[in-house]
Amino acid sequence: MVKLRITVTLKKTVEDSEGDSVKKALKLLGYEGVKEVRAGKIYFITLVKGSKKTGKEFCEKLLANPVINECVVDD
Amino acid sequence: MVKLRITVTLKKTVEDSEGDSVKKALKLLGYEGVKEVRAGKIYFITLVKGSKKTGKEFCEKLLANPVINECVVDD
Amino acid sequence: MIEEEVSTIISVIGKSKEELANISKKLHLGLSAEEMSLISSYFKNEGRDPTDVEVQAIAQAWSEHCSYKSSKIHLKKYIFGIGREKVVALGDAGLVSLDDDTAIAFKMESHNHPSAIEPYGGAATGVGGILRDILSMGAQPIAVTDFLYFGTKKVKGFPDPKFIEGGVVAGIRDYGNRVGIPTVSGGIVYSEMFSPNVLVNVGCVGVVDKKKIRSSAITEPGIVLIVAGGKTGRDGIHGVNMASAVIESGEEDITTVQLGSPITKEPLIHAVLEANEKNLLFALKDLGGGGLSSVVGEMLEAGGMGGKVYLEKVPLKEASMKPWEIWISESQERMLLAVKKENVNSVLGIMEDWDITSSVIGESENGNRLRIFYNGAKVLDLESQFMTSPKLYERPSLIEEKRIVQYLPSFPNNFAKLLLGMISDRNVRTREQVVRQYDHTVRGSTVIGPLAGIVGSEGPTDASVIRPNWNKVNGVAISHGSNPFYSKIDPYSGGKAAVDETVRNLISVGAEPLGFSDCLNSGNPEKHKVMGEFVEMVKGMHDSAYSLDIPFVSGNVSFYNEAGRRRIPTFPTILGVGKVEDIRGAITPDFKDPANDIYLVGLPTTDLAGSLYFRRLKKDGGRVPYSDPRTLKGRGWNLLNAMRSGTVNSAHDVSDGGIATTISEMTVGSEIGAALDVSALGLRTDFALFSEPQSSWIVEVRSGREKEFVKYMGEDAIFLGQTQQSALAITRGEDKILTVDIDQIRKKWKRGYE
Amino acid sequence: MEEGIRVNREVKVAIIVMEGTNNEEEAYQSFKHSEATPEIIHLKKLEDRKKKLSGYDIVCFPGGFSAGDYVRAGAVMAARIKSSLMRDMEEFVESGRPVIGSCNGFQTLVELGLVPNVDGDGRLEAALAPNMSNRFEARTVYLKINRGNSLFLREFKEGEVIKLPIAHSEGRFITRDKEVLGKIIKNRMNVVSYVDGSGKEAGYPWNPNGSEHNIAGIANKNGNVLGLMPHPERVFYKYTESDWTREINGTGMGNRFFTSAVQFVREKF
Ligand SMILES: Nc1ncnc2c1ncn2[C@@H]1O[C@H](COP(=O)(O)OP(=O)(O)O)[C@@H](O)[C@H]1O
Ligand SMILES: [Mg+2]
Repeated sequence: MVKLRITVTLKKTVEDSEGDSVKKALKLLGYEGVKEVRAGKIYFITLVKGSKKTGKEFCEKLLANPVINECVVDD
Repeated sequence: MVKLRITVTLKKTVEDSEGDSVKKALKLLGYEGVKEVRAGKIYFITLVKGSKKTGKEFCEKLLANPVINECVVDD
Repeated sequence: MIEEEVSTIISVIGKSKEELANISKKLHLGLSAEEMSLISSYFKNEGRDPTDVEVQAIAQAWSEHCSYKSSKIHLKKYIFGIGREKVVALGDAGLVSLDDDTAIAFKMESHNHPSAIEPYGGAATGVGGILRDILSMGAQPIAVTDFLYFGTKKVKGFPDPKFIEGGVVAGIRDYGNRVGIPTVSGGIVYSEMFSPNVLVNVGCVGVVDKKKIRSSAITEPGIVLIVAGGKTGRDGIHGVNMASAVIESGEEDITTVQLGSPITKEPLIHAVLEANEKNLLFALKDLGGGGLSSVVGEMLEAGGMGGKVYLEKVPLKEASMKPWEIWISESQERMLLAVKKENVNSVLGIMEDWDITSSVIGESENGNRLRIFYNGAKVLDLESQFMTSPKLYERPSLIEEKRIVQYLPSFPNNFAKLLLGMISDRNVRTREQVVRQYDHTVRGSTVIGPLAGIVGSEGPTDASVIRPNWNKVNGVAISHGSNPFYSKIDPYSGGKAAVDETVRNLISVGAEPLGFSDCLNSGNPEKHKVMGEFVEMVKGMHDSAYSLDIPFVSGNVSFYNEAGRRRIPTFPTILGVGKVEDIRGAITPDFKDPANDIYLVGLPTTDLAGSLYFRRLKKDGGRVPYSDPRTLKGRGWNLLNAMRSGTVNSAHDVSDGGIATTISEMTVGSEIGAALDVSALGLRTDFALFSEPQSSWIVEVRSGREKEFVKYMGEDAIFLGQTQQSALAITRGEDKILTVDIDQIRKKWKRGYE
Repeated sequence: MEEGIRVNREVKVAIIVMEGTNNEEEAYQSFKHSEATPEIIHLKKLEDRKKKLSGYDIVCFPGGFSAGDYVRAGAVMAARIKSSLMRDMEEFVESGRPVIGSCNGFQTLVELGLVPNVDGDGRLEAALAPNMSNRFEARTVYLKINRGNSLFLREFKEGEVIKLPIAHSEGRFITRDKEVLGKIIKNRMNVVSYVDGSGKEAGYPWNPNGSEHNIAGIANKNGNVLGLMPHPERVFYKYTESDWTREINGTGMGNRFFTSAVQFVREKF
């Protein structure tokens, strides 16, 4: 059994409205010291067999768009 | 500067429709060995100052609904 | 004079053509050597070389996307002059009249190139941009529309078509749903012709009190310029230049990718409309292609004014931006408001109330020069007229004479199977997997949406109807027409067919057509054949619209859809709006009751080129169906009168798959079938059932009103049979042609969904 | 279809919005056409104390995508209210005056702990999770009315089956535990439930999101707060119901929710 954690975020160069909106909300809740929020998606995937490479394939084929996303696979 | 990583997922007891649909999509792409996919959100938060405790407060006040979510803070 | 610290001087005076071309390339200006020479001689006259801000500004204004330099001559000749007396106003969107007080503002636009690179953001910002065009007229958006063309096979170096489709639909969904404007109409065409050149044509319709229509012209000095909405960033720089060239591969320059921010736009719509309602806006325009540069220039030029702008006052996302970047950035969700001095504080106050960033950035002046400053230094000083009037091209065109080869298919032996195949065809079957992801009831004014019929088993509609004012009974009908299959064979007839379909769809719901907007999709206009197709297309559109006396009030041209060495056919998507006098009389296609008479309004044809029937046989031959606008006008308006007098229960226009699929679709949203005899249609049975005659409808007549109906329609109505319970049965005199259960039809139509 | 004449006492409605709230127009019109006096109020004005809830008779949280629904539907709106005006909100609810939230407004009420609130301690007892279909669902649904003591449902017959539009991607009603669900049912707080055309409980797409016990809408114990995923404000008139061309007579289904509440205020306050 292989467990992968795949994190998909927006590239630094792409504006993150979700992150910005969380930042704004936290500020309004009184947290003045929030400098930056970047939001992303995370997938915990259990495979009968496979490797980090399989995870990379998932990024390419389904989970991320290379034009805007970064996709990190951890095992 | 403090950097927090906050991961919000559905509790194990709550059916994860997004995870299920990713699993289904991966199967359609020919990956038979996918046993389980759980999907979640991840926030990378930079604070001028604060700690893991501040992150926990973010979970409680905004990022998670305890009825369905789990919220993990890493620094 | 110009100081060097904040902007770079670009040396163009005395340079050779070759050197000028290189400068254009290096700075991503997208200008030809010839255009660069014009710039060079302009500055020779000024006695100095330009700054980077100046050349970038000119390049924006002169891009194909902003200037229509390859198409304008033809648009002027064929499109702009029609039905002028029916146009209420022209601008970022065009306006026609709904009633004494209200005008309808509408426009279609393509977002093809951005969507090919990043489908989600490309489609989302397409919706954002078209909403701003409607807002620019002071109008309240009431509907968003999307016509999409997806490829069916993977092309090396480009993303999978499934991935593109998912991204485009999600982008439209997430943007449209979040701004709270219903996405109610559109279309989807699947064809190899769109691999890998996906097309995303989006439209928006709005309404405005005629007394509150705003123009974008600044006609007085001392008018203050306010930028409101999103902040300005590096995103979207050189977007227009990109849309004016052929894409080489799937991955492109990152700075042009944007995702859009609907929750910035949503309050901006409210705030701008509130300011307009209170008569606080002198003029306004949206920031789209070319950014501040295009908009400030065009607003001043339109009113014969000059002006000055202070770039350091523009709210930025990134402090390190260079002046030229600020000036041409295409960051989303921004509007430029031109406001009289005494109203500035009120306008800023309204923005503040809605939690929107806004800032005064400059003002208009007498004269014809535009001057831009950055922290005290002058970085641009130009005649706005020079910027906004690029060289127009009458590019050479070649019209190919095609030989018509006839093709006669062998007579089908199983009509039921044939019909069910057509109903489940990708280009016919339900679009629920898409339209149910779009909120089509938000605003509580959707009288007819994309689906209608019994709850839980709805069928397709032809046009949507929105009731813009809860205190009135009239409605705005919205529909589209497009047939790239016909256009590919014959661009002239394809142009006419698109107009015909748009009008048919509007009449189907009981609406009188009022106006069109168009998205003209094409390839590289520098190719003579492509330009030839373009001219043929606009001629076809002209001939139809001229006969009908219905204006094109807005639109857009998208050339260079030629990625991966494959090019799309040259064809229009047309958005039409119409008026429903009383929404309580609006009509949907689902059959209403058994034992009612069914008529064909129209005549089947022997022209089958491009039809679904031939496409499924993978055959080509003969001509594409012929649309005669005079027939359309006669029949269509007679049918409209028959509808208004209450003789019609249900109506559906004949399109892909012909009479047989049309009738089948009418059974989907009801529990009712039909028993028909097609002998009266003449022709071979397959031609009678599957040909796609233009200007035709299937109509269920209200019981007891048959005579009246026939009186309205005269010889244009051919009796086919009656509605009945549960099955669709077609005969030809004594011969049984087919019998299918309507549950089976519904199942086939729903294929791939649920 | 004419605008109604104002009768008796003015009934003031606070329609609370922030960026991304986008159903306020139809909510506004629905109240206006129910002879009330609605006002659209930006949350900022309440936070800044420029407006106070106590000046109103009805509070309405309209649908939409407040703050883009980016964290979780309704979460940002609820967090802001909790941090700045929860006391006012609670007082309003305790006073017995009507509070309605549809769609995003329902999500906000749940996140605020104002419904179901079976234990009355304001702890979160429920959530609206992503639809089981994992996609946005826009369709008309059949709903069974279990009136309970909801003041919004006074004009319906017990057990009546009605049709309303839905349009959401996070509508799966989930309770904290069996106990909460049990109390909801026992107290007859599950006042609106998804059913099929014949009035029976059924699966997808009749239950469009996979809600527990087919719950589409829920009232608080006292009956003055109603949260529901469907949109009564979008079918105030018959002519915006999706199948009206098949069934032309009658008034809009949504109408009765609003007139019930406005009448209630006129009678009781
Ligand atoms: N991409 C889309 N977005 C919104 N509405 C759509 C889309 N595609 C189809 N529709 C709507 O669904 C209905 C049925 O579509 P379709 O069968 O293509 O109609 P037609 O054959 O009349 O062109 C129409 O009301 C159309 O406007
Ligand atoms: Mg049609």
